[in-house]
Amino acid sequence: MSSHDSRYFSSHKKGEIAEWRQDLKRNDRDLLKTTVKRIIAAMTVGKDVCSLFPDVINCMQTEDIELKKLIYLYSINYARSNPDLAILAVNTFVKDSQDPNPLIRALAVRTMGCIRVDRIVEYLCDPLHLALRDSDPYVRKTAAICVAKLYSINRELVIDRGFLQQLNGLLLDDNPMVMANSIAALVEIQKGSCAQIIDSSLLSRVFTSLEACTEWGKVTILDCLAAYESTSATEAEHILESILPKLQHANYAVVLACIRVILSKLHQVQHLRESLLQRIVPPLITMLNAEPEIQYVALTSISEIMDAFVFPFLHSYKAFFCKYNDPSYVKHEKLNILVKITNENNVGDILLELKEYSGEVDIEFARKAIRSIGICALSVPEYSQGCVSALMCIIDTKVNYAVQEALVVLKDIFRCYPDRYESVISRLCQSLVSLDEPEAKKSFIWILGEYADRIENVIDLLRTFIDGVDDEPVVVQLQLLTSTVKLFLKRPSEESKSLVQQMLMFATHESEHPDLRDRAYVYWRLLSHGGDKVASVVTSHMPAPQCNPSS
Amino acid sequence: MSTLRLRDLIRKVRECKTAAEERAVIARESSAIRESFRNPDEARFVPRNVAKLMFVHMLGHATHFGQMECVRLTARNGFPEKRIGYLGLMLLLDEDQEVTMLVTNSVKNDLSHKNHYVVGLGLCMLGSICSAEMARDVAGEVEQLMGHGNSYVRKKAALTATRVIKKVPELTEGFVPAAEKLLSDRHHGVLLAACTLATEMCEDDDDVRQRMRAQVPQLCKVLKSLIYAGKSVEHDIAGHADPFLQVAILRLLRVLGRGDADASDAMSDILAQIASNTDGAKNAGNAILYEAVETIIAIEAVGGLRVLAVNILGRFLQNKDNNIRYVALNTLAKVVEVDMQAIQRHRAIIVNCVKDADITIRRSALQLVYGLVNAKNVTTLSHELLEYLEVCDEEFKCELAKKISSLALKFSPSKQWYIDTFIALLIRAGQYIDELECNDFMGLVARTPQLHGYAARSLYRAACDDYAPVRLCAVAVWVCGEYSDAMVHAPSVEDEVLTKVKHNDVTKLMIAILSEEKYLMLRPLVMTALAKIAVREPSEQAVIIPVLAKYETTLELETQKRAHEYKSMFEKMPDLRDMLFEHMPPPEAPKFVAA
Amino acid sequence: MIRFALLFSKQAKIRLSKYYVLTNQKERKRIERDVTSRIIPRANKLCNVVEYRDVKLVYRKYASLYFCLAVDRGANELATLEMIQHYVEILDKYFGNVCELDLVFNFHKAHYVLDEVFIAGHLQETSKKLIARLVGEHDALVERVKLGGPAAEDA
Amino acid sequence: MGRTSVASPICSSIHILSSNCQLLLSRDWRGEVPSECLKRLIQDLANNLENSVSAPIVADSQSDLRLMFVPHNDLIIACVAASSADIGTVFTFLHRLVGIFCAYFESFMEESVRDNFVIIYELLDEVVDNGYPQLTEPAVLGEFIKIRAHRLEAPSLPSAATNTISWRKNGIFYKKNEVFLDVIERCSLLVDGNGKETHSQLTGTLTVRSQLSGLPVCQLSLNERATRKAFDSSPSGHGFLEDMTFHPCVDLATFRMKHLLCFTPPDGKFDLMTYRTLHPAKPLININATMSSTNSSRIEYAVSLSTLFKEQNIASNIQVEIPVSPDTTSPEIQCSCGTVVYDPEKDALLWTLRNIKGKREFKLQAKLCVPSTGIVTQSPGMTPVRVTFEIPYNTASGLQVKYLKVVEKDGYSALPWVRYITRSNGYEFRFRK
Repeated sequence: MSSHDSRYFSSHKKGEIAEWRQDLKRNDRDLLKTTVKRIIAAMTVGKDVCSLFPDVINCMQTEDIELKKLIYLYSINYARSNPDLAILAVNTFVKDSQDPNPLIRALAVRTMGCIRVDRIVEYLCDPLHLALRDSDPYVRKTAAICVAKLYSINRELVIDRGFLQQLNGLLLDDNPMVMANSIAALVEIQKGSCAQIIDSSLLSRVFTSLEACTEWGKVTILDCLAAYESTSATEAEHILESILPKLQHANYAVVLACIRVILSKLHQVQHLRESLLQRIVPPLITMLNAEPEIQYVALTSISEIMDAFVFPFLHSYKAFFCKYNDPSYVKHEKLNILVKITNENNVGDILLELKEYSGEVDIEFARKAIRSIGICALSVPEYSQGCVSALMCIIDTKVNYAVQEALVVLKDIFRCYPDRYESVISRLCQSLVSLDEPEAKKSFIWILGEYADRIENVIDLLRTFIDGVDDEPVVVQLQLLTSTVKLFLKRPSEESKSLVQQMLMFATHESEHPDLRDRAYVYWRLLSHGGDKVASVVTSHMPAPQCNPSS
Repeated sequence: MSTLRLRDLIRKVRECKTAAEERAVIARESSAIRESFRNPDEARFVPRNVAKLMFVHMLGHATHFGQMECVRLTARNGFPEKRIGYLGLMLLLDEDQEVTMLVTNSVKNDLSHKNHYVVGLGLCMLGSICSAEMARDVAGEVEQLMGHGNSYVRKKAALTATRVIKKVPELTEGFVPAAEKLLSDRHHGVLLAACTLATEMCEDDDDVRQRMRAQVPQLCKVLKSLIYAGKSVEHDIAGHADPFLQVAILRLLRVLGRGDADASDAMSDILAQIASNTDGAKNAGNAILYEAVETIIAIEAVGGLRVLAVNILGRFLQNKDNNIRYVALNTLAKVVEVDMQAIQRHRAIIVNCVKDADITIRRSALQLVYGLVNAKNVTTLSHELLEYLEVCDEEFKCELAKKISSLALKFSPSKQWYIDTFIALLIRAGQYIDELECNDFMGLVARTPQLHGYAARSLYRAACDDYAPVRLCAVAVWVCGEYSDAMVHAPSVEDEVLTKVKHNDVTKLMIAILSEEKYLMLRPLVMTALAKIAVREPSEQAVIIPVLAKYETTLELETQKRAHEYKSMFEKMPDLRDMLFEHMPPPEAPKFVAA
Repeated sequence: MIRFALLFSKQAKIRLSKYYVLTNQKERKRIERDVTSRIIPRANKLCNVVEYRDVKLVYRKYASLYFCLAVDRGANELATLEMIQHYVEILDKYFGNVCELDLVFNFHKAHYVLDEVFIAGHLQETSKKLIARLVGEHDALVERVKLGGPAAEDA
Repeated sequence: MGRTSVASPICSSIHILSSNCQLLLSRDWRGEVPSECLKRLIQDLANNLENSVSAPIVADSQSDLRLMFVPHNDLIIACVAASSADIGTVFTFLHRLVGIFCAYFESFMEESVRDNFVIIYELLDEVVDNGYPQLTEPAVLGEFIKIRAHRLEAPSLPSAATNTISWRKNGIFYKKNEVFLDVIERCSLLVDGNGKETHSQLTGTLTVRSQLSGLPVCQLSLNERATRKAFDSSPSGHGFLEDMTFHPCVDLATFRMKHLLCFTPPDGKFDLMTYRTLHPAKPLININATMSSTNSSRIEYAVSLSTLFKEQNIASNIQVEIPVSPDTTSPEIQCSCGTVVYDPEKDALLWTLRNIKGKREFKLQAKLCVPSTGIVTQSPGMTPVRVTFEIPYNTASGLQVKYLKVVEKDGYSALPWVRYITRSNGYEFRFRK
């Protein structure tokens, strides 16, 4: 649009960039610093201040470390778009890498590694060699990481110039941070694989490092130990013995890494399996008191472990009950776990909780709770009666989505326990609200077909659906087809026959859905040629479904 | 209790550093306001409290408890109370609520108020919240006010009427005489309002339109006076006399001229004058030109006028201003049917616009390209669009995929080409192709026996990819299941990539699909396909029947039912099974597809 | 017609919102988030129209403020741009060199002005001078009552 | 937990966003995150927040990258990393990062990010290198990255930055050497609508504030009962401390062998040890709350509170938070003790009682009005009644400190102080059915 817009609401200064360029050229230290700060502020909010590159780089040679840091930061951001100009900065970097102050030496090496311009890399080699041998551990630890940076820009250079050997040497450095960073760098150079960093001979050395190392270093070392294939059961036991105390570390990342090591060695120490698994439970449960994100991590880990071993957690099932103010992702994870942990001893308590959740305002969560009640019924047959009663209570509430969800679940219970709960069907038919979800419709229509001989007004009910079949989604149409055929076979009459014909005609002549047409043609052919075996194929009881709580 | 001034509340909220702090301030203040409302001694604070609630509402917090107070304010006598009361109503109320009943009463009183500003307030509120019920209640008053002695009331009443007839279209008839009268009003605002109302009335009502056509000469006269009369500073924008009014008249003319040669003829002179004399250097001028072009295109214009319009659009298309280019693209899309040649001339520019940096431009260009496609250029254009589909933004893909799909269907030069294009589309944008389109595709394949093998083999190759979209697999499962015999035995066709497939390979693909979590919903489909394969190639039964047996106990109902039925059929009726699963009769071709 | 009008800052703070069609609070929040997040990141040179659901968002940026009108698909976008300018110029005249803070503290007044420019989602008056006079008279009417008695609008 | 062989850098980039998902500050270390990808991730994040899908991880649809975030005040601190990065490490680190910023800026919020972006960049540079966490001890960072220091002279590196004892610097001196130990226990409880306890837990923290010179070694001994479980590897061990974690300064080997906590404390305040018990003590306070509505605009509450702990103990600062509808007016309240106010900020009635002895019972009754033109936002009664309280001079678990000794090579004598307190931490009671 035209420029006269700026007349209104104008508060902005114009031509900042030009102004800053002027300010950078003035020999005023304080002004220089505020200007660079302004430029960085502009950069932070996403404004393009790239055009100032040569002017900013010009100010690089300064004694003021704060200013230096800012300019370094600027150069990291824009060097890649100005590779030619970035060369100008190299001299300063090389000079700074020999500064008496280790902080500045490290800063120079660190920044140079971040610039990722191929042409600068050449100049990095000599300072890096020196830095790796630096007397100050702070510089060495920075240099170790820098080798990994260099490797990602130019791997030949790292191999040719012998940086790998130097890095391997640093694994034995007596400073914990240097050691931790060297390991991290080596792992990265091996494309993130922790295998083969450690061999048997290094083990005792590694244990010492594990003690001395920073907490983040411990995580890396533990991950390497988890990847390490121990040569014997005794060695595995030895490793476990050494790392077990780390389960009590205050840093959750260390604890989790420690658990990973334990799980990776379990197969080698069968006789310790139970007690080891008992050991990892308490720290994981403790994490459920931490920040929600940490809880989430703990819950997903527990859930994964449970796929293999549920027993260690059985006593702690109450820890997975939801608090009303848990974030929804925590609640969902807890539900996943509750479903897995349910057995005949705890199902009563869990069911009460699930019922409580089924009335929550978070509809997604409430639905999942209702679904979980169904899964409980299937996984603990002894308690299925309780679950059915709970579901019937939910249906009595007449809350639309809850009723529909409960219906879906009840259908599965009917299938798994044939001839046990059919008494509720008439009550069910009475309290139904308007169904608007395909899954719920499907379930109800299935019930109509399956129990066609017991439901008084089944023909009327099915007819209402068939009259509106055109607007239903295919999944509902498919079920309607099957149920109508079943109705006809179970209650042959003129009425049911005309319903079947109506449905078959719709599916073969009005619908263009190939799958629905296929099904209809198969039924049609079956009904016309199948003779008396048809009923045994279509209406016979199916085997009870196997339920797998995880799916 | 709450005597905090609006200004102080705003300041307090601005001082909040976090949303939580803001919520707290608002919660406290809202509670104080609620208490104050309940206290009869604080009636004089109600206006300020309502003002605060409007602010609270703008921030997105609950204010429903203030609605009744707004109604009470409008029922008070003073203009200040009414003014803020009505504003509060417009902001805090939505017409669903029972409060609106009470509002109707007080607004009816105000519509007959002696002060025309008060009448204005009532009309303005009705223009903003007016349910069908209210519309019926106030229609008479509004109609009367259109003849009010004060132009301030007339223009407001005319525009409020647009809302009334929108809510209750049957009321349109009653407003016609008043509207006709206003079209000869001298006041610009009233005239503008009258044009707007007339346009709204004519758009959906043939009778009214027919009747209004009598106004064309009058409207042309007004337009002419606007163009040729001397400058009036009051309504001038960038050298154009009241562009808003010009645009409104042009729009009304469009509605009246559409489908009526006489009316069109009567307006063509003035349209030609505007189209050739309006200066397009500024936005205001272009707005007029644009409206004139739209009108020329819509009415029964003579050839010469139409050429003039298309030329203006050609100029627009080359304009540097993106807004102008955008409206040009949009308008050209409307010309497509009548004047394809004119547009083909600009094809290069248009195709380039599909790749513009601005999504708005891209979208309208695409719309236009869609109109450009014909049987001659469909292969090149859809090829280009398919390539673009790979690189374009996610949010754009859906629309693009739909377009390609319908174009391919409409103009396909051969069935083989269509099959290729549709599969290519499924691979690149499977998630955006809707089920009905897939059904049409499968129907078309079914009706083309000579390509059964070809289509099945192409789909088989595509479905073997680990990342094949679900939709693609759904189509592949059905086609490969139904035509596995053709797939294995039918000779290859021209230009086909040679693929040797055995029944066993198809079975393997089906089993692979069963094992993938992401293809869960395809399982029932696979059951039927497996049953068909087992019939087409009986040696496969040894592999397939155990698979059916496995799914006989799955929790998913439809899959279980099919597995169970099919397995029983194989076991209990060996003499019938071939007949049960023989090729399904293809569906009839839908009417709109060329056979 | 205009479905809604929004005025917001670069930080996506809503300064004024007016809906001419029924829209509940939840829906408004969603619209306001969608609209701001679609418009604010757009570069200056791009065109001033964004298609959104079944409407077109026509917007103009003034320094750090955005004015946006959502209009029907068939509306004249260029004329809509002029309407925005029309309203802004009136605001400018009314407040005297308007700035963002004026709108923050006097959002209700911006509404009063808006209601004299648009009604029922349509432009009602093309004369800036007349609108300025009308709003001025309303204000004067309020002032008069204020001096006369206690039942004044003191917001 | 399946991930065993890959240790990725934990972040490619860190971003600080406002609550409406506008980028405030970014630092990219590895150049692996294309800007379109970041845009997509942020857009998805915004959508998730809008639809209250709050999972703390957003996966990119078109690459292997994920965005992980923690909200803090009105900010979102996010990190983008490859999907192979361990989420446990990432979230632990992000929380640590928040901790560092909080330590630096009195409160860490949008404004502090805008005002302090230079310091934040500087900190990020020191805290992460190439995606790996480096120095994350706020105390040590504070030694050489200062907010308003006059920095003409280049600062020198503190020895602690690379020390083996990274948590303590050399040469600390106090005139009066003292060490304070607080044993703080937190109880949580959830009672359902039938009055049945569904969940109950007790966690404890030993918080130390040390004001000691030189490099002292402290020794702390706890009563036998408390520590037994830690050494009993058999699962049926009946010590009451189910799980303990220790500050890195604690020598775990000595603890295993001598059942003694030996440590060289950081200077100032820190958490020495945290623990959790498996079989928590009986409820300390019980609430019985009911809610009934006579018509659509009046709701009545009846709440009774009883203290179940020993009569000689005293609970203090008791506050009962009774959730009410957000558009409540004119509460009429009667209670037998304490004060009650309606707090619109929390949408609750707050019932405050200063000090109460054990084995007592108090009652409250309230009638509230709600407007009849309300939009029903939430069915009332889903949110439980909450109680907060503390009981000083007491641990609910029975844990006791036997002794706390300070040994230093200069041989000064130091005064140890020990305090006990039990607090509520989520004591919740659903309304009775």
